[in-house]
Amino acid sequence: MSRIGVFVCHCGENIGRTVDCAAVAQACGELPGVVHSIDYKYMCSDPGQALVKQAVAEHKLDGVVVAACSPHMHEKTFRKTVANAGINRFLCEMANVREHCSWIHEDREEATQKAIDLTRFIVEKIKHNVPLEPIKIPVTRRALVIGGGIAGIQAALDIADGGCEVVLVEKEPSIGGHMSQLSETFPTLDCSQCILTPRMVEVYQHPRIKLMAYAEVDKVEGYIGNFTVTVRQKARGVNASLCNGCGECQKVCPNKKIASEFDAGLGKRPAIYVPFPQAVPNIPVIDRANCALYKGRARNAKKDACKKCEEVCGRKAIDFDQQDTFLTEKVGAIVVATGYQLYNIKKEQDKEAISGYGEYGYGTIPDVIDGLQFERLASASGPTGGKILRPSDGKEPKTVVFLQCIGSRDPAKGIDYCSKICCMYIAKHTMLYHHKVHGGQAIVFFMDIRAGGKGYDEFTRRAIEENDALYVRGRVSKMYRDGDVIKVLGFDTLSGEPMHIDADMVVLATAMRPQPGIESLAQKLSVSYDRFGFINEAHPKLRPVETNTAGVYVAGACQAPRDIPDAVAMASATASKILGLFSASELEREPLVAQVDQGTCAGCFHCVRVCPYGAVEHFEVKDRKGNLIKTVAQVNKGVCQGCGTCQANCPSKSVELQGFTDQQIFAAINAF
Amino acid sequence: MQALQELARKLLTDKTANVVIGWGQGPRGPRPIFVTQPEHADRLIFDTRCVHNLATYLNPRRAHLVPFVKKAVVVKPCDARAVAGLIRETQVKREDVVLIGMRCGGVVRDSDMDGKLTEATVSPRCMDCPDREPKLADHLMGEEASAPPKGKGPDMIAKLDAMSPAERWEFWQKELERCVRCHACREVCPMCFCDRCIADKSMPQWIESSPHPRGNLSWQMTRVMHMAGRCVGCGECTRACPVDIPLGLILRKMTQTVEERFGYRVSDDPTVPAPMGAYRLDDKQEFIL
Amino acid sequence: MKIGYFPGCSLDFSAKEFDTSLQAVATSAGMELEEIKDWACCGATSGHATNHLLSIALPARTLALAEEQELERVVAPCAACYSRLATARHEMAEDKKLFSKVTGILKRDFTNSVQVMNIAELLRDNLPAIKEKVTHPLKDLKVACYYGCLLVRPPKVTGFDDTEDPSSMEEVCRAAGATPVKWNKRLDCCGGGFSLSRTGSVIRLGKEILEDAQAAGAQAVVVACPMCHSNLDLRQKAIAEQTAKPLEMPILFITQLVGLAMGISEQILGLNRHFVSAQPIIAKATVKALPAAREEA
Amino acid sequence: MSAKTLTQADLASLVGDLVAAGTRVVAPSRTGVGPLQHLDYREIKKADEMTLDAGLPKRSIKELFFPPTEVLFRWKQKKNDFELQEVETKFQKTVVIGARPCDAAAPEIVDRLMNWDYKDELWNGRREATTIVALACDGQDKSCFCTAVGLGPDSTKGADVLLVPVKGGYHAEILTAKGEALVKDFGKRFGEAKSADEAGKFRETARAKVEGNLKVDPKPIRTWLDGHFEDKYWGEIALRCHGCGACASVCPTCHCFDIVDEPEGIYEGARRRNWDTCQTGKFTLHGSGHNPRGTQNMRFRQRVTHKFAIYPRKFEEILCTGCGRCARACPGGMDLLEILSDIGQMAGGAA
Amino acid sequence: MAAKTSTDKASFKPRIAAFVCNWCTYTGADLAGTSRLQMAPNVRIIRLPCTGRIDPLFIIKAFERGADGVIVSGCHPADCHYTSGNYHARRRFAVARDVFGFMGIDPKRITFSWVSASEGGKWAEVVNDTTARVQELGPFSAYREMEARV
Amino acid sequence: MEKETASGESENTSASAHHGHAEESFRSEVRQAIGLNPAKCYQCGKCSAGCPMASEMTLMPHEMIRLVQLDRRDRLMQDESMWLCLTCETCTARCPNGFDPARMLDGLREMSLRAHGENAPRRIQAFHSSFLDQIRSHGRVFEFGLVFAYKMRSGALFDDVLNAPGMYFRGKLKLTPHTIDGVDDVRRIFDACMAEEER
Repeated sequence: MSRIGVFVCHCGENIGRTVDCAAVAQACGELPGVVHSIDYKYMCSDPGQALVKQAVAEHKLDGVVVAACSPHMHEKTFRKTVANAGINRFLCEMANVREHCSWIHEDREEATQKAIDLTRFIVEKIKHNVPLEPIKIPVTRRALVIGGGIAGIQAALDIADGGCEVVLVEKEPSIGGHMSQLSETFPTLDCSQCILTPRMVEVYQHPRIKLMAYAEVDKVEGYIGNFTVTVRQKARGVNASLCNGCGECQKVCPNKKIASEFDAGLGKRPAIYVPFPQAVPNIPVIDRANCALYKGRARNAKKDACKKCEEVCGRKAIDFDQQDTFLTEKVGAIVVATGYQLYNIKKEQDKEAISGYGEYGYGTIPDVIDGLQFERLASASGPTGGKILRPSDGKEPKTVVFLQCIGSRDPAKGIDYCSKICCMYIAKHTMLYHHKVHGGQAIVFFMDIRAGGKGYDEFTRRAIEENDALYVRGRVSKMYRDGDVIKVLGFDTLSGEPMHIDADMVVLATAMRPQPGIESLAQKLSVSYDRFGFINEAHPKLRPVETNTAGVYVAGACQAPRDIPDAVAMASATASKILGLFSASELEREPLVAQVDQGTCAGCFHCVRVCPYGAVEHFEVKDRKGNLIKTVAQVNKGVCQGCGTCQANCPSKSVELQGFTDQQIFAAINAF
Repeated sequence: MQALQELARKLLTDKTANVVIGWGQGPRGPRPIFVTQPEHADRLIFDTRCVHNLATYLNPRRAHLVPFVKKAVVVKPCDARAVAGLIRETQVKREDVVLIGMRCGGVVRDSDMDGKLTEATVSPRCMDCPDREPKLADHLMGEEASAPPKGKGPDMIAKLDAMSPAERWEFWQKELERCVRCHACREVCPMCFCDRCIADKSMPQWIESSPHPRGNLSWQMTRVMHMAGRCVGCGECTRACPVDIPLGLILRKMTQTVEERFGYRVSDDPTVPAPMGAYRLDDKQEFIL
Repeated sequence: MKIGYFPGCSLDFSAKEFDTSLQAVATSAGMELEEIKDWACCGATSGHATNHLLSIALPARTLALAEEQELERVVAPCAACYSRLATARHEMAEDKKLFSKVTGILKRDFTNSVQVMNIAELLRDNLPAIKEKVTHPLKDLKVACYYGCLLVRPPKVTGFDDTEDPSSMEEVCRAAGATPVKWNKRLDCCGGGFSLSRTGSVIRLGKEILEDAQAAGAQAVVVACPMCHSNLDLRQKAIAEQTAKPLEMPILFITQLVGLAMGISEQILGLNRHFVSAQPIIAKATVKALPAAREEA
Repeated sequence: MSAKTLTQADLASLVGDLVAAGTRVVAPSRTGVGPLQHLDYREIKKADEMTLDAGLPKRSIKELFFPPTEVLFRWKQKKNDFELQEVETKFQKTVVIGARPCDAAAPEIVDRLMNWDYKDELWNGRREATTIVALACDGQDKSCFCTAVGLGPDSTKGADVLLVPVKGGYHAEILTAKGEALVKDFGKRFGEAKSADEAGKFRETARAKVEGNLKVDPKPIRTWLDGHFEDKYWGEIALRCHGCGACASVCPTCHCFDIVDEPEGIYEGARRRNWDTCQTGKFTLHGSGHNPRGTQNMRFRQRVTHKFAIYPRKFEEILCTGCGRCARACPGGMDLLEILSDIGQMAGGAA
Repeated sequence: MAAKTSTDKASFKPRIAAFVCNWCTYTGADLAGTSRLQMAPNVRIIRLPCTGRIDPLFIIKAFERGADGVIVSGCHPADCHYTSGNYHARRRFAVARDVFGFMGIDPKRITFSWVSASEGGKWAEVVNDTTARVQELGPFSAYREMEARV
Repeated sequence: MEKETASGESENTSASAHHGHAEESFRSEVRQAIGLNPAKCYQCGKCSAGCPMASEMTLMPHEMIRLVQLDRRDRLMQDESMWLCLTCETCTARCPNGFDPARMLDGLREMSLRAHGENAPRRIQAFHSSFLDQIRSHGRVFEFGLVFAYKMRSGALFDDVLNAPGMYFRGKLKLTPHTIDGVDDVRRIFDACMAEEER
């Protein structure tokens, strides 16, 4: 027979006002198995907890039910209390008679009856609770960072500086990400490359960072503390261990007319290239889609068309036959920092809901560019050497129109959210433009100026007050090319005046979107993502850099639109979380995981199909001689997160989720 | 028929199979027989009275048949769907069975009837069966079959759907009142293969074992839920029910729901994943607030 | 397959040439048009500008009649009629309450199952048949395809072509051998229903449109709506009073253009009914029957 | 004993009289419509609910005395105290009309068991309250074998009154005191017996028809069963058996039961007696996990052996009335006639 | 008779069992509490980790135990704490709802809803609407009377 | 805190009777009547930027929506701008937030007419009523009759006189009306719709 204690809390007046706590204690005292039932003003106070402890000892309780607030509030508190009193903490449960009862009802009789019911459910449930011990898992003190932008760089450096090894995987040939493309950064107008390049070099030289550029995560298995990650090292066509980055190959490459990704399509690069001079690692890759040799091979040409790079390479580093290789890395934690891409106003979009902008010509007007392209125009290392010249004819634009919220805050085009950084960088653009083009007029169409950051609002004000940017509040309805100019049909909602502008160039502050392919990466990692593809954090306020999968963290613009300071702060936060995780050689997990009764399991493996975490495995039951009796399911306790979907789907009910076993729930329903 | 017998003889002679499970003549029409000797292969028959789903005998719970290991089974399309289900759910290894597929244009309601297939005699389960030949089979026999006759009489599902919930309740109470909980429906079902059925679980006992309407309702609703997306529509449960409860109605209703909502129809392709235990992000959810 | 035909009030008379040219083209290309018996006016702007329910119920009656004639699709050549029919269909499909209200008023068995098409959609969907019948391709004729508002807007109602960058009319003109020009005002409004009540606005808008078409090098403007036609053709004289030199821009219904390319007589196409004569450009565009050899190929 | 005549009209009136007198009347009756029609023994309120000419009902009359589930007692818990509530063992007076002889005989056979070491109050209570008016049978179909177990389509065993169809009504043989009482209480419905010959002819015809189905002698069968517990015959014959227990559900003499405590919620509940069958694997499963009847062969052997050897050894009665329901109900095509015939042949060969 | 029914209905207090997930609906109900949103007192919450854990048997058992209505509620699609438990639940209950309905259980007695942790107001609405709906349907005595017939 | 809420609520119920609170506001009336939520408009002005009639309006489309949001019924209903809408749907097609300004103006005009429509320019109103009268009496629009009736109502007797003969000679004006068979059907629809809208 059980020996259960019931403790009913008044929570001052919070519960006591509408619930007759004494009556609840009395009614529960009548239940079979309950040996002690009292009410008290503040159960969570020190004297309240002392009452619980004392009762456990005095009445030899083997179950404690606290009828008080939400378990989300104080379950930990009371479980600690009973543990201190010497019984297993999972023999303590809470009945929620505050949030779910006293606070939402006025009728005292009804509320009291409901409180009795709720407490009775828990009393019956706890009769089937069993002591549980935390699960201990060994930890591999090594982290994987996916993405080598500023967030990934920061996370890698912080973890490595903290003494743990890091594998940094970047899919482009060089780390640096979008930040390396920027001209200056708001609100200080530092040169982006000047502050970023040293950090990139630091990564390259760090003894505890293994940098894998031009590589992608192929497969992720395992669980917190024990991930096994397969990385695909894409074939560069260049032997990285031989190359010394002299750059001769790039000079001799005959095809130099390829639109440069780094210059956002405004500059050109050869078929064998490093994305930009400061690239890390400074090892070129061969762009096989554009290299004459590979194109020839694809056509089954008898002879290789061109081997100029191979001929000129003194170190014999060119390896045309190089293949993709797969490497396996063991890590204990993973940071996702894959960053963003910009909304493309073209009609062909990657998601059904996203439609492009027909009224702006679907990207057919050459002098309509996006923010990153403007960065390249403004950058001293850019295709124009830092001069603002329009792409179509190289003329200096005298009137530049900047449009904010392109894609952003535009549900009709498929994106509802605010991209957060555009207000700031457009203000920066107008300043850069003002400095570089004398007599030029910048006109900004905006909806709201969102400049909530240290020094941010001052920055936008400076753009308006001192740099002559004309801010027009309203959206543009249509743009079209008319001779030499772009007709921009807008409206100033502040004056009620139409604004029909003949612009020389238009810059679109297009929305930030997660990188393409993020969904498949998220699926590999079992982390959830929103309908735009941004990775979901575990809690928007209190667990902003964790994900729903233990051991996987998120930093930067792959979680939501982020500016540099945000991305860096998140990256450092993930590092601190991971270093915390790595501070012990074993980690403890709540034992609320599923368990299979291998005696009754029929081996249909419905559980394997539904498990979101791949935590259920096949297990062969053998007799003493080693003959296979049957194959059944087995739960990997390290991986299981305790959702219980397997149990609901198990036809013979051969799997039980600890803490929510069928016995426990059945008892609670039966007490209804 | 001769081809079937010859094949069975060959399979037994060259030890491809240790037993051929098929139909033979019994006192009340054709019934399952287990041929282990090549010389007995001529006992095998096949006609429209071969109603039994022989896939049931592959179910690993039939302990007395396990020792045969390699079994050859004569299957109609619905039986083949059951074999596929057993393979899909890892109860049977494909390489352990030889499937002798029979083209089928429907069977009569009971093996005891004369074999003439008419609107009045066709088994209800055949009426919406789309398969004329078992694609999973290793050997395909029999003549090209045409679609079975459409059954006569009112469509009971439509009739029940048109009723009010209270009327439906009344209907099923009358039927379930008769249930004696022998669980014959479960025992003959090829897809019921749990070592320990949930209905026999006692800690906790979700489903009351007593044959009162409450326990009976729980049992049937639970059974149908467990068959969701798995029921092959062979109708064995209905045929086995000693008190003639129209269990097939509930299963057919469930099958319709699964098809409407998830576009899934149970097939004899074991590689097609079942609809339950899977999901689509855009599954209809008009019933959820 | 039979296609229901809803001519609408304008085609019934003032834009009779749109009707005759459409009938001629349809017959030639093997499209079977069946007029909806006893159709009534769609209510046009006046309907939906003043009584929403009426603006749904009037087209709903027509759609119900089409259902009674067992037609699955209805073509409404007038863009305004098309818009009203398509909007009514869309709104009733989206709003079950509205649908039941309307069926209550109609007192007819009505399931709202008829599809509504416009002329550009109809011709585009029948391009192979049309191409086959083109005997007199309009080589060297530069045309400006004018969509106006209601053919492609709003997208949730129309949906047969891109709202901001449509191409169906251009495809049809190309099939007729003409060369569509790129221009900017092809989606702008001509002033539509204000032709009588606010002529000044119509003239202002028409001027902008025609000037843009002319600047783009168009020799004619091709329309798919009787209202656009009358606003650009009938009002061109008044527009010209405000321009430096006369515009002399012929306005052709798209069916007339296709009809010309098919070698259908100008009489049947009703080209003589226009205020701005199309004769000069027709003469210029080398209209010649194709050699028989092509048909074999 | 005595004989009477009961016309169709009088039988109908008798039903009315009985109902009016507060007696529960049970008779074969159809429920449901269309394809879902069932013929069962069930309580009727009016004579036209009765269907006497549609053959053997799907289920036997066993459940009138031994329902599929019955409450033995109820309990309530308060704190650590339990309060028990007994069930009623007196039952409403009942007359079964139209029981087939193979059904009527069954309770009398099972009476032996129910009054052997423990006198079952619930069974006996229902037996005492019930008068069985049997109806002679003209033979259902080829699965009937009542004559092979010492009964017949006109057997009077277990019946209080036997009705034999004659023109316009029935020839009624009054067999027991209960039968006499019925005639006495409703004398105006019974006329003078006048069709004994016609009834005799009916009985002869029926008997001849059934006898052709199976001719065996139960005695050598019993001997063979006693000596062939491990015979390979069981392994062959039971291959097709699903172990579903449909046979036991419809059997008039199968009487195994399971006792379960069924809580209603947590603080109260009932102890119940439910039908069980030796055909399922769970029946003999030990708590240890061991099962002495591990395979279907053993379970099926149990069924035959119990009916034709064990029960006769103990009570000198064959636990079978030859109704043939098991053969009709079996989804796997098991057939008791065939098995008895096989054994009969093997027994003959052995002897 | 009619009068009796109406008074019955008026005095009838529905008993409703709610099976909710810990992360969204339970927390949403907590929020309703902290926001002091008054609601009908008829609903008794039973907390589960995820809608994926909710078995249709829970609903059956609740009716057996005298519930007049049942609420099943969890995270909106894409919000599941365990990424996909709610999608599995959605399929499961889509079928269960039809099967239960076919057996005569009025679907109006069962409410399925997505209530996020921030939708305290929606939770109150679900509770009130369900209570009102079940109030209108009257007690589910049919379920309770089943056993009495044995 | 709780006390405030409790007392505030009870006051609210009585207050609403006096001031016509949220329940009866113009914006909720619009929402009710037209089925669009005016709060959806976030005043970006894209509608006004693309409106072909904006240059002739005193209130821009987005301003009209703003006045609804502000419950400024009178200011809106006294202005003729809503009548200048050509219903070309440009605003609706381009609205970034999925609002439907064109439909809203349709609805506002309808509301205005029900309140006697003083803001409707005489010519436009005259055109619409002449047009609908035509449908009502013949089932279709009889263009010559339309022009004639419109000119009588609007007083614009001599505008366009120049074009009439031209139209006639090009066969563009028919002088006799055609009345459809189902004209009674159409009239019934008119009556039902008018009655329904009155409610």
